[in-house]
Order: sequence, then C-alpha cells, then structure tokens
Amino acid sequence: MSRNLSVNVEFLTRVEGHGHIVVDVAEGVLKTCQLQIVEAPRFFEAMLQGRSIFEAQHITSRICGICACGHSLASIQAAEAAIGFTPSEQTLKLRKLLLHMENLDSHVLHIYLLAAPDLLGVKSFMGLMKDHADAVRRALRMKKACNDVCDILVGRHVHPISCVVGGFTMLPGPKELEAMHALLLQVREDLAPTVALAATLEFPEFERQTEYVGLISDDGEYPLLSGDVGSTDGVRKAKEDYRAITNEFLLPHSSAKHARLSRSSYMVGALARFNLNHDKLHPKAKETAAAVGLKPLCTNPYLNTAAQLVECAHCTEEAIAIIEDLMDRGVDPSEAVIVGINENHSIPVQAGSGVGAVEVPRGILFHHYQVDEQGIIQEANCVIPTGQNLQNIEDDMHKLVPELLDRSDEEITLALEMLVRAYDPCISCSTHFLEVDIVR
Amino acid sequence: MNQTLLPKTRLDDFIRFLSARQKVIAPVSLGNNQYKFDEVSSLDEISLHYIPTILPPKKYYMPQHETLLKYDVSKGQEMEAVVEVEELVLFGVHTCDLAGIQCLNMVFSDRPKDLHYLIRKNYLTLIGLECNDYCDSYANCAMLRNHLPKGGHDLFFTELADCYYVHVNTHRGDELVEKSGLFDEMNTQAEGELAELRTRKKERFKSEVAIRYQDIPRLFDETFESPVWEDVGNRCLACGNCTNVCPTCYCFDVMDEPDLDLTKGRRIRVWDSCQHEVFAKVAGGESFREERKDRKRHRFNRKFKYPVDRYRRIFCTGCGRCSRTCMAKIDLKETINALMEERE
Amino acid sequence: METVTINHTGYHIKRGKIRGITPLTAMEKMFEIELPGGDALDHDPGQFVEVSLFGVGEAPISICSSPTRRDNFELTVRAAGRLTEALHQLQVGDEVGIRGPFGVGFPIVPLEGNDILLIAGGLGIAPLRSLINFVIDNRRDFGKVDILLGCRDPQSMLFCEELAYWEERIDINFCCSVDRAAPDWAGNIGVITSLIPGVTLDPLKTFSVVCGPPVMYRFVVDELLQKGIPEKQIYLSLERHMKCGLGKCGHCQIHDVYCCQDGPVFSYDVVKQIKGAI
Amino acid sequence: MGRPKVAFFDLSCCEGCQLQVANLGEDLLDVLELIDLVEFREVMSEKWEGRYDLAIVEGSVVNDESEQRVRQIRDRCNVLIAYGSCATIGGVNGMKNRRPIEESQAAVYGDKTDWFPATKTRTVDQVVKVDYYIHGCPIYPPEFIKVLKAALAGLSYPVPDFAVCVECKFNENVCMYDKGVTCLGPITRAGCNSWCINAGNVCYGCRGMVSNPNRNGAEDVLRRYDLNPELIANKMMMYNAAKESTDE
Ligand SMILES: Cc1cc2nc3c(=O)[nH]c(=O)nc-3n(C[C@H](O)[C@H](O)[C@H](O)COP(=O)(O)OP(=O)(O)OC[C@H]3O[C@@H](n4cnc5c(N)ncnc54)[C@H](O)[C@@H]3O)c2cc1C
Ligand code: SF4
Ligand code: SF4
Ligand code: SF4
Repeated sequence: MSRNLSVNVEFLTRVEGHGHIVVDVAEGVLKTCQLQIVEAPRFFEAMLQGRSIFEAQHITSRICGICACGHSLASIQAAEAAIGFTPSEQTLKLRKLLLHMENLDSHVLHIYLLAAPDLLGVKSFMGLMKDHADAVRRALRMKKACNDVCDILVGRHVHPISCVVGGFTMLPGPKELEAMHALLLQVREDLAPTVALAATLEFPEFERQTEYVGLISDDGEYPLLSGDVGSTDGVRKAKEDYRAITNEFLLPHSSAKHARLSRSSYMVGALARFNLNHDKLHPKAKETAAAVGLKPLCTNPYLNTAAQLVECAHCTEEAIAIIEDLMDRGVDPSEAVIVGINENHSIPVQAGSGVGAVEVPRGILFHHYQVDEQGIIQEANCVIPTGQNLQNIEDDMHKLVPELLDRSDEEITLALEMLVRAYDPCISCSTHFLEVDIVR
Repeated sequence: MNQTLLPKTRLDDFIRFLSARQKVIAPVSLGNNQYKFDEVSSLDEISLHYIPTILPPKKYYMPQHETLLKYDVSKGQEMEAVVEVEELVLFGVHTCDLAGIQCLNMVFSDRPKDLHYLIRKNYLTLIGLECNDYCDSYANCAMLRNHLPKGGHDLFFTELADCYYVHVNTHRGDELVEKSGLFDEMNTQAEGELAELRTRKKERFKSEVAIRYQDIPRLFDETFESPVWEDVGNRCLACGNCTNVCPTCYCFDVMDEPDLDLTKGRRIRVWDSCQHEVFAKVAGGESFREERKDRKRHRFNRKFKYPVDRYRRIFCTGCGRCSRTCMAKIDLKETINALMEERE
Repeated sequence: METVTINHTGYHIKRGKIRGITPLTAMEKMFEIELPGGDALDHDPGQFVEVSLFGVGEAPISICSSPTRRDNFELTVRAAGRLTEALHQLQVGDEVGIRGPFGVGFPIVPLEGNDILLIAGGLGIAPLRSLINFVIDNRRDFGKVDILLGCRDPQSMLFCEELAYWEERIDINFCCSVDRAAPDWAGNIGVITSLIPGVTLDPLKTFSVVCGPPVMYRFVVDELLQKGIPEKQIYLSLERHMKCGLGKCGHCQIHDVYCCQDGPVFSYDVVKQIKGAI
Repeated sequence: MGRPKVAFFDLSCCEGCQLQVANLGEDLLDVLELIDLVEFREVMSEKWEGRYDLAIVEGSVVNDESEQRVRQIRDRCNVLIAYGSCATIGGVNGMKNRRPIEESQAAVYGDKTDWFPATKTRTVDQVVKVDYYIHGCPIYPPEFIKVLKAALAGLSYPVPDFAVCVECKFNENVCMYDKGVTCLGPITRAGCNSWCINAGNVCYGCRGMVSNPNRNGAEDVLRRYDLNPELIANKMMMYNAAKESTDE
C-alpha cells in the first residue's frame, strides 16, 4: 500500500512539558520520525556555577515539579559525595522513604490521570468522572495521601523543604510517624482495587528488542538509591562513569540531550528496573506483576505503565516497613540539622567531585557537581531520565509506524501519543512541549 | 487573699490534677534556649526555669486569628457574633507577662468594651510564677518595676527551697487549692524564706537604665525629633517581629474569609503591626508613617508615652522580647540610653 | 474549642437597605439607606459609620445627610478600593451592613450663635453637607455662614443641584473654585486657599470647619490663622485608616488619640499638639 | 450565567504549581464545582476554542515563542492570574539573567547554541497585564484557593506586603538567625505561612521582596554571618533576579 498521510496534533497533552512528534510517510515509506522537544531551555547547569553547594538541592529541585523529591535526592547525593560528607543511617532510611513516596505519587498520577484515560477511551480524567468516579476519587485520595506523607516528612511534596545536604532540618516524631503510617495503610487498601482495574485494561501489543538501563546491586534490595549502573546488555559501571553510559548527544530538533549505550538507544524507567531487578521486588509487588501479566524480560514499552503499578505495590510495602521500623526504634531528634548555606560551618567541606545516581519515577537520574574548598560549585551537570529515553522513543516510533500504516489517521495518532505517554515523559525535566505532526 | 504552700514533690500531682480538669498551658522548651507556651499534661514537659517565651501568653487572650462574626449572605447581610473559647489554665506565667495581660485588660475593657476579649478572658485561669533571678541581659523589668508580682493572677507561685509559696488572689484560685487537696498550711519558715528572697531580689534587680519610672514619658516627649530615630530607622527591617512578640501590642486588622461557596464565611481579626508600611496608609495613597524611623518612634511612644496619657500606665513590661527577637539588633535599653544621651 | 454566641458586640452590624442610589460623578455615588424598622441612625453631623459587605470587608464612610432630614440617612461613596467598588455594584433594595455612628462630629454647641466658615476640598464636602444642611434647617441659631468649596475640576463636583441652591440663598455666602477647567468654565480657578483672603469675617466671632484631603490642611490652616481666627476655633476632620471604629485596632491612632473615637473632628489647638497629625 | 470557564497554561517552569493544584486532592473536586475547567494540558486533552473567563498562567517568558503564547492567552481571556514565582517574579529562571545569555547557552549546549534560541527571562507582567498574583515556588495551596475565591467574586487580592517573619512569629518558630544561619524572611513578602521555616529550613525569598525592603539594613544583617559578598548577592537574587536585571 502506498499512502501519503498528514496528521497534525499540537500540544501533546497529559505529559509533563512540551514536545511535538513529527512523522513523515511518503508513498508508504517512513521518511522522518522525530520526537521534537521544543521546550525552552532553562540553563540550570549554568545557574549553579558560582553558588554554594548547599543551594544546589533547592535550585535543582526546581528543574521539575513532578520529580522534585527525586532531583533533591540525586542532588544531595552528588553534593555530599563532592564535599566528602557521609550521611547517617537514619538519614538514609528517611531518604529511602521519601524516594518511595516520590515514585508512588508520580506513578499514581501517571496511571490514573495520564494513562488510564487512553486505555478507557476518554479524553481526560474529567471524562473518567462519568463512568469511573470512584476511580478518580481513589486516585485523588491516593495522591493526597502521598502528598500528606511528604508534607509531614519534608514539608511539601513539590520542592521538598527539609531534605538538605547533611540530613533533615525537621524530623518526624512519634505522632508524625503514626500519621504517615495511617496514611500508607490507606494507600495499601486503595491499591487492591487499582490492581483489579488495571488487570482489566488492554495494553496495545508491540515489541521491540531494547537495552534497559538502571541501577543494579549485589545485595538483596531493589536498588533505587544506591548501586552501580547496569544494562540488560551486560554493561556494568560505577555511577561516577555515568558519562560512559549516557554518551549524550545533541540533535537540532530537541532542546533536550539524547543518549545511547550499546545500541542506538536505551530505555530507563519502571520497565527497565523491572527487567533488571524483578527478583528483588517485594512479594506483594511480584503478586501484582502476576495479576497484570507482566513478566521479565518485557519488551513492550506500553507496559511501562504496568511496571509502574508493580512498583506502586513495592514502594507502598517498603515505605510501610521503613515507618514501622522507625516506630520501633524511634527517630533521634538530635540528628536534625541547621544548615542554611553552611554559614554556621556545621558541615565540613572539602574540594571534590561527586555523582548522584537515583532511580526516580521516570528512570535513572544523574547529578554531578564539582566544588572548590569553599564548597562553591565550579561545574554542574544533570542527566535526566526522559532525556535518556528520547532516542528510544524515536526508535520505537520507527518500528511502530510501518506496523500501523493500515490504520486510520486518528488511530495512528492515538497510538503514537499513547506510546509517548507510556514513557511518562517529563519534558519539564529534560528541558516542555509535545506536538504530533505526521506527514505521510 | 491568703497564702498557702505546695511542697515541690507535689507539683507534678498538681499539674496532673489541673490537666484532668481542663487543658493546661505552660512554658516548654524549643531548644536554643527558647520557649513557648504550649499544652502540657505533666510536670516533666514544663520548663520551670525559662526566659520569656517567643510569643507572650497574649495569644490565648487575643489569638493570632480570631473569629468575630459568622455570616451568610444567601439572604442579605445575615450574621451571628461568636467567640471561640476554651477553658485553659495558664501555669508558670512570669510577672512581666502578668503585667502584659493587665495592660490588655485595660485596653479591652475601656469603653467601648471588647466583649470578644472579655468573654474569652473569663475562660482562662492564670497561675503566675516568680522569677528568682534575671532572665538575661535583654530584660528590663526592674526599670518598670515588673520583677515583683502586682496582681492579675488567680494563683502566684514563688519557688523556695522545698516548696512553693502560693499567693491565692481570687475565688477561682481558692477553689483550685481547695479541690486539689495538695496544699499545706503556711508556716513561718516559708514566710522567712520569701522575705529573704525578696531582699535578695531587691539587690539583684536594679533599674537597668538610669532613669526613674515617672520620668520616662517625658524623655520620649522631648526626644521626638532626635536623630536616634534616624539611626534606628536605618537599621530596622520593618519585619514586625517586635510587635508580634510584645505582650502589650494589640493592633489588628479585620478581614472576611469566605468559604468556597462564597456565601458563608467568617469575619476575623488578625494581629497587625504598626511597623508595616501599609498600616497607616489611607485611600489617597498617603501614609502617615511612611518612614521606618516614624514607625519605630511610634512603637516606642506607644509603650512609654501615649498609654501613659490614656491609661496612666507604661505599656512596656520589661520582658525584653523585642530586643531579643530583633535581627537588626535594635535594643530597647540601648535606644533609651541613646535618647538620654541625646537629651543631655 | 467551643463557640459562644454573643448577642451584641461592637462588631454587630445593622442590616441597612439601600433605598436610593444617585450617581454624582464618574467616581462617586450617593446611597440612601434605611435601617431595620425605619429606625433613625441618631447621628451628629461629622460622624461616620462603618459600612460593610460580608465577603468583601468594611470601610468608614461619613454620613452626608443631616440628622434633621427624614429617617433614612445618606452616604457618598467614592469607588476607591475593594469595599467601595463593591458598593458601587449594588442596586436599590440590596442590603449593606452598618455599624455606628462613630466618633465625635462637628461641634454644634460652640458654633451656635457664631459666624461659621466651612471649607471643603473634594470629597470633604460629603461630611460637611451634613453640617450645612443642619445649619440651614436651624438657620436662626447661627450667625453669618460662608461656604468655600474646592474641586479638582468641574466634572468632579458633587451635589451640583444643592450647591446651586446654597448659592441662591441670600443667608449663605457660597463660593467655589476648581484647580483646572475648560475655557468655558465661568467660575473661579485656583486652589482653595486662594478663596480665603476674599472672605470678610470677624475672626474672633468665627468658627471654621475644614474637611478635605490630608494635603489641604496645612495650607488652609495657615490662611485661617493669617485671618486671625483663633486656633481653638478651627476644626479639622482627619482621615485615617480604620479597622474597628472602637478605639482598639490602632490603625487610626495618632499619638494617644484614636481618630475613630476621639475624632475624626479635632480643633486645631489639639491637632497642633499631635506631632505629625497633618 | 454559567460557571466561569477556567484554563491553566504553562510557560517555562517546572510545572510544580500545576501539580500543587492537582494535589489539592478532594478539595479540587470542590473547586471543580465552582468552575468549568476547560483546559489543563498536563492532565487533560480537551481544548476550548472560546474565550476564557479566567486564565491561570504559570512559568516565565524565556523566548519569542513563549512571548507570543502569553500574548495570545491574554487576548483570549478576561482575567489573568499569574501563579508561581516563575510567572510573577521570574523565579529561579531569572538567575540566568545575571550573566550574558550566550555564556549560559555555551555552558549547557557547547557549540550547538544556535539550535536553541533563548532570550532573557521575563515575568508575565513584563509582557502582558496581570490581574492577580499568586507568588511562591511552589504556590501555597491555601493562598491559591484564596485568590481563586477573590477572582471568582471579582474582588481584588492584595498580596500581603509585610515580611514572612510575621507569619513565622505567628507560628512561634525559633528564628533562624538565633540558630546561626541567615534567612530572607525579613525582606520577603508573607502569604506562605512561613512554610520553609516551619519545616526547619530558611526562607529563600521565593515570594519576592516586600515593596520597600530595607536592602542596606538586610545586607548589614547578612554580613554578620561570615559570608562573602557574592554569596550574599546570590542569596538575595535566587528568585528576584529577573525583576532586578530588567528594571535597571
Ligand atoms: C472618618 C472617615 C470618613 C470617611 N468618609 C468617606 C466618605 O464619606 N466617602 C468615601 O468615599 N470615603 C470615605 N472615607 C475613606 C474610605 O474609608 C476609604 O476610601 C476606604 O479605604 C475605602 O475602603 P475600600 O475597602 O473601598 O478600599 P481599600 O480596598 O481599603 O483601598 C483603599 C486604598 O488602599 C489601597 N490598598 C488597599 N489594600 C492595600 C494593601 N494591602 N496594600 C497597599 N495598598 C492597599 C488601595 O489601592 C486604595 O488606594 C472615609 C474615611 C474615614 C477615615
Ligand atoms: S516593648 Fe519590648 S520589652 Fe517592652 S513589653 Fe514589649 S516586647 Fe517586652
Ligand atoms: S526565621 Fe526568618 S522568617 Fe522567621 S523570624 Fe527569623 S528571620 Fe524572620
Ligand atoms: S518561607 Fe520563603 S522560601 Fe519558603 S515558601 Fe515562604 S517565601 Fe518561599
């Protein structure tokens, strides 16, 4: 069949940030297939130069409102490595808790409000309000719970306040732990019907052999906050070698940088983590995977949403476990730090370079800082998960479009939009705008 | 009225007795040598030796946000005046803060009376606690003679070696003493200890500034145009901390808070501060105290001069909070000293 | 926390009904307000009420009608902010909240039997109208009456019909001036102070009442003193921000004086003592 | 009159303020009773072709494209609310104005800078008229609701023009200066209920400065803390640089 086709969808919606998709098919032959990122660049790396390392978390949190806690954690990890500070065990535990909440919150948002409308054939959650009012209420309730936990733990979810280089400026007491525990138990309750709903959804079928990248480790823990960087193609490197993993390059159609490793592209995110570390998931999460029929090695990117659901179960259970542990042992309030920009010299500082690598909702996130002996940032670099996925999305589209050419324009457009959304791209992070522009 | 004794070993029982009846408020530590009045249920939560709390107990008499009226405009301007009250016992209030509450009592019972304040006040029981020693170098209570009790409390505790000397000042206080069954008869040894303490205090607490109480208002009158105000104004950040922490500042703003349905809502009053630039602005845009120095001077005069004309009382209690809290280090005693030097 | 209802506080409002709305200029409207049961407000000229709309707020507004006229009272309101703009949206029959009257108004007793010189600038004519009509209704109680009015321009002149009536009356000397006007304006042009030298008066027998924007007072008072009017016989109405009207909130405080309770009208010998009052 | 048509838009920002709205949880459902939400790109695919009664705009103007978008939005709406520091005062995006734009571009994109044109960061009101401001990075949800109520009632919302310290004192926090670190509370306008200090951190000034800050006095206070002048300048300019550099 030789067909010319032109579809134009401006402002891809229900994603974080702005981008366009350009597909050009002439005479049945795919000529161009691009995910254009026209988000205006924001120059965070440049803004950081010359500032105190103690401001890095505050500033880089503002890269993205959706994964602000993730950016904060990666930033803090890199900053502490750079100045040679080792956080306490309690601090690490609370940071893990925060990361679980971040992943949980973001996944719930994506599953219910961004992805589910496609799978249920409506335009948005407003459409869901009609036939699935319970689900919307449940989603809002779960989100609110995550949010409330973050409020208690770090002051707020968007741009956390109390989680800083050195530890936490505010620590939960017994009352606060109790409150967080109660909220998470409620999330656990709401997860069961979520899984039941997800099990009824039909995800599009599409497979492509892909290299999956994420944190890997030798201990039994599902690695989110520590470990080396590895891939399903057998690569393993220390996080400090992140540049050798990401191999960033620029393309004129995208203000975000692209990445590749062993192949022309790779994927990061929930599905990559699942493919790399599924054996380390909490039993409840494994049950969830079975319920929605997700098996490793899964090469269908649409199922990233299913992998997110599996992670929701994992994060909820792990978060509850951490809180219960803290309730047993008690939180030592004397560990609260008062840092500011360290004008009280409460934290020793040395010159150095440090890398943070954290598994945030959309995949592995790297922050890298170099500081002088005063703790002033000389060099800063952030590699964002969505940026790493961009090339992979394009490669998926390259394979997908020819498979779809017998469908209608609307169906093709929707399939492409859904593909991009399955990656849950956060273009705000990678720089904002998604527009589908199909010319055949 | 009368006096009685409470052995130290029974203080915890007394606090528990109180807290079984109603909420008990007492100074608790916040770390950093700072304190606040907060709810407690036993003695171990209380800091008996504390310096003035960040906010004075006025927050229980006129809360930061206070509902005056509830309204419903679905059928015209319908309203109901309300007071939100709660029975509380305030335990451990120092003499300076008792004086602060007396000042507020004067203002709000001055005609036209403020019933919201007066009704709430009726729900509060005040138990004072004497400071046996100076809080810190910011305090200037002796200059204002507020280092000794001058009434305004239901009960007043003075710590002696093994017991508390308790002055019972009101019927309400008497009832607590009776009902708790924890108090002992007064004895001569305690009388003696109290007298000794007061003598010691007399030597320790000397007017912090070399000026007589009765001469203070005139000082402010005569230094209205002093360059000292210029200097103070240059340093002041107009953050309003000094007025918020002051036990005798009571300025407020009134505003409406509609509910989401936009028909029901509350008219509330919120603490305001004469240190804010918009405080004295009128509709034409003119502000009568535009400069920080004018506002600073106004505040000092509202402590040491104007209330003397109106209520025959200096409205500074000497708690030192304003100086303690000021990040620009504007110090009340230093300012008065500077004014005195200026005048000479 | 328990909520106690109180039957009457200083913050209670009376439910006033708007009985009439007269647009005066582009910025000002006059509202005629009826109290429940047709009750009289019982005010003195120069007093004010707190006008309120729930959900919007409250503001002090001078009563511009004379207590001698009818039971309803009148307010002239300039749309200057939240409340006043919302008032301008209202229709006849709508309700507004009224508290008051508050304050000490113009001094009627000392004025009686004496000559009076009333000076208004801009919106200051609103409170003075209450006094002027009071004087007209009790004309025999007063000596010579002079009224001076200053406005920005002819368009901003309030109560034009009444002004014409005052001008016509032979027992009142009325004179007005505008700061600027189109060439076809037949009246005076210039600031209000320029009218004062032209008034013939017996300074010791004259009481002057001045009401207008804050900037006007200094200049007008200087002129009056020049004329030889004693300080005690000059009255000024001061405008200050007010939140309660009950002498508590502190906004209207100038030194130990609360404009809302002790004022807004003060004699100049008092005002002079209050540094920074004008 | 039907419920007002409300749309949310984002320019250059982190979209955290939208998320704050989405995070209102079930309160959001109450808000949705009051308004007719016609566009909210982050969570909705629906589009509206008519006029908006209320456009709620987040983010800064950082290139010609975003300038055009915000002008179009203004043309199509009756009332415009700028929300979030990026929109109201430039926010962190303004920091890049403190050095030449070419330098920033080079730092991030090396020799490929021409591919991604950018301009100085501007606030929304530096391009079009703004009717309401909701400051903050991110916005404080109770203030968002307050402003929304005011806008729906057609009343003005004066942003508090006093310092964060006021709310901080209401909350009885130990002052950060007493803890030995510096805080921008004294020169930053209130409205956030001293959010950050309540959580043990300092105020970073995200709501912008009060209208007439005593800058010399504030710098004097900061200088007492062993900070080099550049760090002081950085500190005061984290959120306020966009206004600063274009007002000059
Ligand atoms: C005794 C007395 C009598 C009066 N009589 C009359 C009268 O007869 N007629 C009349 O029209 N007026 C009168 N006024 C003036 C009237 O009370 C004021 O104009 C009042 O402010 C109007 O209230 P509003 O809510 O409409 O305005 P507001 O909303 O209070 O606004 C008033 C002015 O303040 C500014 N403003 C408001 N809030 C803020 C803020 N937070 N920060 C900075 N600026 C702000 C506004 O821009 C505006 O310029 C009188 C005032 C007094 C004291
Ligand atoms: S003026 Fe200062 S010292 Fe005096 S009572 Fe107020 S806060 Fe205390
Ligand atoms: S902590 Fe900051 S906001 Fe709070 S009082 Fe101190 S300076 Fe002000
Ligand atoms: S405390 Fe300061 S930085 Fe924090 S939200 Fe408020 S204004 Fe912003």
